[in-house]
Amino acid sequence: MKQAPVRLATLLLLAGLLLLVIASFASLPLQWQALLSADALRSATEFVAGFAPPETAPAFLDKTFVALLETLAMSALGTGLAAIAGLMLALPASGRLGRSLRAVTRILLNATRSVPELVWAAMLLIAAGLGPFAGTLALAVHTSGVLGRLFADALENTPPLPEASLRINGASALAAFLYATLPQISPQLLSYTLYRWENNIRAAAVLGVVGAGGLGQMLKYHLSLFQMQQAATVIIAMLLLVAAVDALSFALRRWMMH
Amino acid sequence: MPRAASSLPHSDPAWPGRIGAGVLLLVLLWPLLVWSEFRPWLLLDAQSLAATGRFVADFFPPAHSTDFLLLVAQAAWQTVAMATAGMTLALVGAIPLTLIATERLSISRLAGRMRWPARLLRQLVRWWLILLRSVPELVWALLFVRIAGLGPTAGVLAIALTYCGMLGKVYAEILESTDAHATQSLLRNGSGRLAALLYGALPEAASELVSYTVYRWECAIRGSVVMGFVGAGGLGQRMDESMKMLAGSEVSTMLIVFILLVAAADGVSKFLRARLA
Amino acid sequence: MSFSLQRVSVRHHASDSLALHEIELSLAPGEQLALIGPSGAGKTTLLHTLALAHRPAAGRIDAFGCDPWAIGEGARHRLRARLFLAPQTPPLPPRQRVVTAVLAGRLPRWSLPRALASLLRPADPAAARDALARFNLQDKLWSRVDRLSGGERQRCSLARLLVSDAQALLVDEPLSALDPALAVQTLEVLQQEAAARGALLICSLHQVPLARERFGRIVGLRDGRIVFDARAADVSDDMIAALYRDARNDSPAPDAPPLPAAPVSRCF
Amino acid sequence: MSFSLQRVSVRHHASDSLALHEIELSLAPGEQLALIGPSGAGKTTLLHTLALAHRPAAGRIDAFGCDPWAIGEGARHRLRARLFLAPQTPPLPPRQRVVTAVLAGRLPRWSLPRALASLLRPADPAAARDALARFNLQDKLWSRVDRLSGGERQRCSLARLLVSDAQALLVDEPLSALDPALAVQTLEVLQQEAAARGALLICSLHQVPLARERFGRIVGLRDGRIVFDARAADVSDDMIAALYRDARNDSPAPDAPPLPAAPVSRCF
Amino acid sequence: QQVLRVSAIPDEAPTELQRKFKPLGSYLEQKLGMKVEFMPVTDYAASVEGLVNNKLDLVWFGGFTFVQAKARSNGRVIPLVQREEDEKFKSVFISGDKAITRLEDLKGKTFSFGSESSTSGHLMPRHFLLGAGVNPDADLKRVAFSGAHDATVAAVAGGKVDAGVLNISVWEKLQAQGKTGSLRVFHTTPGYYDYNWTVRADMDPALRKKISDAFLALNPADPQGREILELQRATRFIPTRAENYDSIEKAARHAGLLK
Ligand SMILES: Nc1ncnc2c1ncn2[C@@H]1O[C@H](COP(=O)(O)OP(=O)(O)OP(=O)(O)O)[C@@H](O)[C@H]1O
Ligand SMILES: Nc1ncnc2c1ncn2[C@@H]1O[C@H](COP(=O)(O)OP(=O)(O)OP(=O)(O)O)[C@@H](O)[C@H]1O
Ligand SMILES: [Mg+2]
Ligand SMILES: [Mg+2]
Repeated sequence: MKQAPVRLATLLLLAGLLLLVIASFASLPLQWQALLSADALRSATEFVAGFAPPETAPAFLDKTFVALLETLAMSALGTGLAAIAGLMLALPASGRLGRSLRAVTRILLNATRSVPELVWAAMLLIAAGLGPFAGTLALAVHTSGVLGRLFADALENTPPLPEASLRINGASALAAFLYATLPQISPQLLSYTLYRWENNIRAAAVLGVVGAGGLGQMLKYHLSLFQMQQAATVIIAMLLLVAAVDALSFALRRWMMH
Repeated sequence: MPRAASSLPHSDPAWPGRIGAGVLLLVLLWPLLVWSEFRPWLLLDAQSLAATGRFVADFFPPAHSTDFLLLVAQAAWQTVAMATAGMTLALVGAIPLTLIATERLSISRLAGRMRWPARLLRQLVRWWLILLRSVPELVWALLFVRIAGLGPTAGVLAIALTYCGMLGKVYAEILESTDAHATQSLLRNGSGRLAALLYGALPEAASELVSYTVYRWECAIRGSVVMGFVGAGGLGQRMDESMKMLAGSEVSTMLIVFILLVAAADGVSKFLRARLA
Repeated sequence: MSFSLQRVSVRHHASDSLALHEIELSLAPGEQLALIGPSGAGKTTLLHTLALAHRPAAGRIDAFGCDPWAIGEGARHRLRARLFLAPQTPPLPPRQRVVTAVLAGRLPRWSLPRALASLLRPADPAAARDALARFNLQDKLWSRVDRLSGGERQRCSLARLLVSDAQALLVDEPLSALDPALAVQTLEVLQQEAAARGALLICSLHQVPLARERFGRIVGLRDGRIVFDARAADVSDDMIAALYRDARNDSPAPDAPPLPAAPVSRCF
Repeated sequence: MSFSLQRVSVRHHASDSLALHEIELSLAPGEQLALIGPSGAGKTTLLHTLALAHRPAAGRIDAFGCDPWAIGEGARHRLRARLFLAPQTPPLPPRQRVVTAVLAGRLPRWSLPRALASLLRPADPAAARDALARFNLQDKLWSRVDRLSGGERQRCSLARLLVSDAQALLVDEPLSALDPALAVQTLEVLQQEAAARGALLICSLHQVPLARERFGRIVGLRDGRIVFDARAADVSDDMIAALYRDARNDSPAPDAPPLPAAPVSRCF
Repeated sequence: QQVLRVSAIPDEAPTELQRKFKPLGSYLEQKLGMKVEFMPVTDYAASVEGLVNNKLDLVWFGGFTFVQAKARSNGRVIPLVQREEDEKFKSVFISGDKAITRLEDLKGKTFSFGSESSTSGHLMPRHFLLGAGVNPDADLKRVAFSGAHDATVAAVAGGKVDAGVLNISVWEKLQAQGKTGSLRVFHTTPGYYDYNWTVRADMDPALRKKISDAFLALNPADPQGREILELQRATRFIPTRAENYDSIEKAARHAGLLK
């Protein structure tokens, strides 16, 4: 009885990855013993205790609320634009419109997401000026690259039968995609989009640097000033926002799947 | 037996809901546009176009002095090493959490609702994952500076915790998006949860999981700005400096390194996905 | 070791009508039984209920001497390992290899490390091969399941049944994608296997002649109700015709009155 | 409008042996033909080849007067719109609604905006309902396809055929999940529809009696070769027995000599 | 062998800081007879946390960061030495916009501070702005934090913001390098105490003495001393005391940056 052979190339790659992991740990001067000391625990609890109680002065809460709305607007809009662009890029990138277009779009997607949000922010800052608009665009551009790639991979991994059968019957590529593959992967697309939205809510550094305000800038400000209680309020606001998106994601997926 | 022209079917029961959702979406969109000062025509303004042009022109040619390239090479390795170490730790934490959080693998959900202790545990894990990923990396970094001091340890731990939260959530959702049939059939025949996952969902989800994991690794490389905060160096820190100084040619060199790293990651992902079948 | 349903009703999650109405069924150990009925009658639902995959909306199940919905989750799950359900559509994840798909039938009795190891290198390919061989499919041992023809997939999912060690075999339309000769052969293998194990065998079938010829007992299901439950010898052509005739209220016969619940003729 | 295959051989992507060997087949417009043969014979592969889904490894196809593999991709794709393949497993994406799944049969003649709009609000639910009604499935118009029983899913995918306007209907085992009464009804609907359109109808079937009774021409396929291609009246029980007998070399009969390629008896 | 862990607030690019530190490091190694390790960070708060939590031994702080470290360690840090220039340190407000000539003109404009934790790039400018009746949080159109002094210049020169503020010593350095283009200073603040080298109070007094002696002994006359002092942009180092920074602490409380 012949065993199917495990490909040598696969073994080599896996060995290579293992080697990378080992080399990474070996080359970094990591100090684990510091983590296990009693001092570490004391120091950590002290740090965490510093956040209590969160600032609840009405004026500060108002300010936080405004920042929360700003963050919500920037992240939602940025993610929404990116989801649309990402889906449009994912179609060619998943090879549905031919091999050459696949290669070209993949390169485009790679480049867009290789450039960190910070760099996009700086570039768009010059084009769009200081403010939330530049932040929104920076998020949108970078996230398009990310979602485009995740969507494209998800498309490639979907069971092909329903779409293939529509194609065989003469439907156009796009129509077959819309009628057969989209309903299969929509929960996954939705989950990626909402998850990127969470990410964008936390994209503090970017939005702060472009003076776009929002929770990110507030957090950096208060942490830098060691105003831990104010920072705690901001973190809680972020946490609520992320939890709300997580709950939305959960509810939408449940609604879709059941 | 061709039927006589049937009376028109009662209308689409989902249509009012769809109209409602559409209207709601439009109503919500408006304040978003206002708050984010959404004015795309600003981009086409001649002056901003010129300014952008100047900035981009600055990117060429990329900086390529030997010193700088050496510096970048060293920073790139540091970054890759920290990203890899952080991801490895994140995976170690995320995999067990995923298994708990995945509802699809619940035995009690096979028929009807989950039992309450299972629901509670699952809910606790979900909250824990939310906490892990919604506490900003900067806060983790400050915490670990206190514990482990300046240097890569703090950075690696900050990555590990945040990414653990993200991986756990996304893995669970990927597993839940797979076709339920194979897994459920195994569970119904009495296999254990983990075994059912391995034999039922993994073949379908494996490519997606690999694709996402590699993508996260890329993110760890790009997100190494936080490493700079804690004095761990790396490309993120260099990029941050060059960006602040508007040193376009340096930025473009580093962007090229990023693009190469990302392309390499993409290649690994593609290869693994093709072979994992 | 016996199995019985007492006035069991089942409702699907997303549906507001009952898929099964007050089903009464008692099954002796080692019995072999065919389940027939028109499409949408509830055959699949009934087999799933027997496999403890649906919690009844009403009624009581007695499986191997206990009420599976009164005991704890863990105990119920151990009970499931004694049952084997082969679903109507082969539950084979794309991209998996046939050997792995078949050996998955062993999962209930494997420890986790064993299951994990077998994923890397199949633990008992000989057993999988033997099971496949009984369905003439041994050549496909190392193929990928999505490269099989329809009938090959179906037999692959039945081979999983052979490697399990369940005491009750619940098989949902095992012959639907098989040619006539293969259908007879396959059914024979299933019945031999059940007999050898002394296991209960329930097959839902659309091949009525085959059911009448090869099974001792036949249960006719329609609109979620048992229409008859009789020895094969006692099933008349009229009963069969009534079971399938005019199956949907709005079939050609105009203004047909709503179907009255057919009386259940129980023969033992 | 005719269709013919000349010495067509087909190899599956990942396989190194031929799935079809030098198939010769010519089909007149409006003809109705049953394709029978053991599991793994190549029925599905042949139907896919006719639907222009596999490029032949050798041989020539003549579809509606041109060689589809000699013309451009666009032209070939327009040709596909004149063919309709109903696959063996219903190609229904989970979570889609029945109405959308059925109306997908209209896609080849819809413009993209039309297709898009119909996703939001089904363009012609009445047509979908009528198509479903011919299979007694109109109640399920607004249900989700993953909440259908096996037979309901199969009929739903056939309803898609009815809303298309293809000139050649290639149907792969349309009756596998249907009860006997429904199988006859369903086949009748398919044949009526083909006759009304003047379309070519090819059904692969496992129900041999049904095939012999209701089709004028029967093609027997085995091991990727056409074993016979004859008028139904000319097909003898022996031919059927030979087609299915001993299908795999290592079936119970020991030391069976390798099967000689059965001579092709062409009758017209 | 013991190691002296040294860091500095990232008021300039960390590579620049590292370059500046190199000769000083080897000088200290030689004087103290122990290994000296420099760890650059990009976050001010991280350097404060590092010192307070015994992960750093000697840190170059700004006036405000020193006050923060003092508050966060309950007064258990000691400033050792400072540059002569730091006794009368100043910030400059810069702009490329000709219409801006006074602090009051900033109302309704976009403006960039340096880092949130910077004395000369944020705290003191904010203090003086408040003094001139300009509340940055309410009166300016939009406020950004560039993160570092040289970055502020880049931001203003790049047209990202109408005006900015940074410390005078970086400004002078950039001016000398010709990197300031058409920008000009429209306001210079009065002098205040700024930077110092700080250690924890629990450091061995002998070592503490050795360190401050090493700094005080730097002499512009000998080549090594000159190189170090030039890089540090100092004429010489002088002893300093915690009380010198009381006025900064007061300003911080006044501006609401310290609670
Ligand atoms: N998941 C579900 N949600 C809601 N209704 C369902 C679901 N599955 C099946 N049904 C409905 O329950 C009824 C019985 O379905 P079941 O699958 O048991 O029929 P069946 O006898 O197996 O039919 P077939 O021979 O076509 O497989 C059908 O009317 C079907 O539409
Ligand atoms: N995608 C594929 N890759 C490789 N081999 C395949 C693939 N699909 C089918 N085959 C093989 O080709 C042969 C013919 O398969 P085909 O699906 O045409 O059979 P079939 O006559 O339709 O059988 P069934 O009645 O079981 O559906 C079989 O041996 C099968 O294993
Ligand atoms: Mg069924
Ligand atoms: Mg087939």
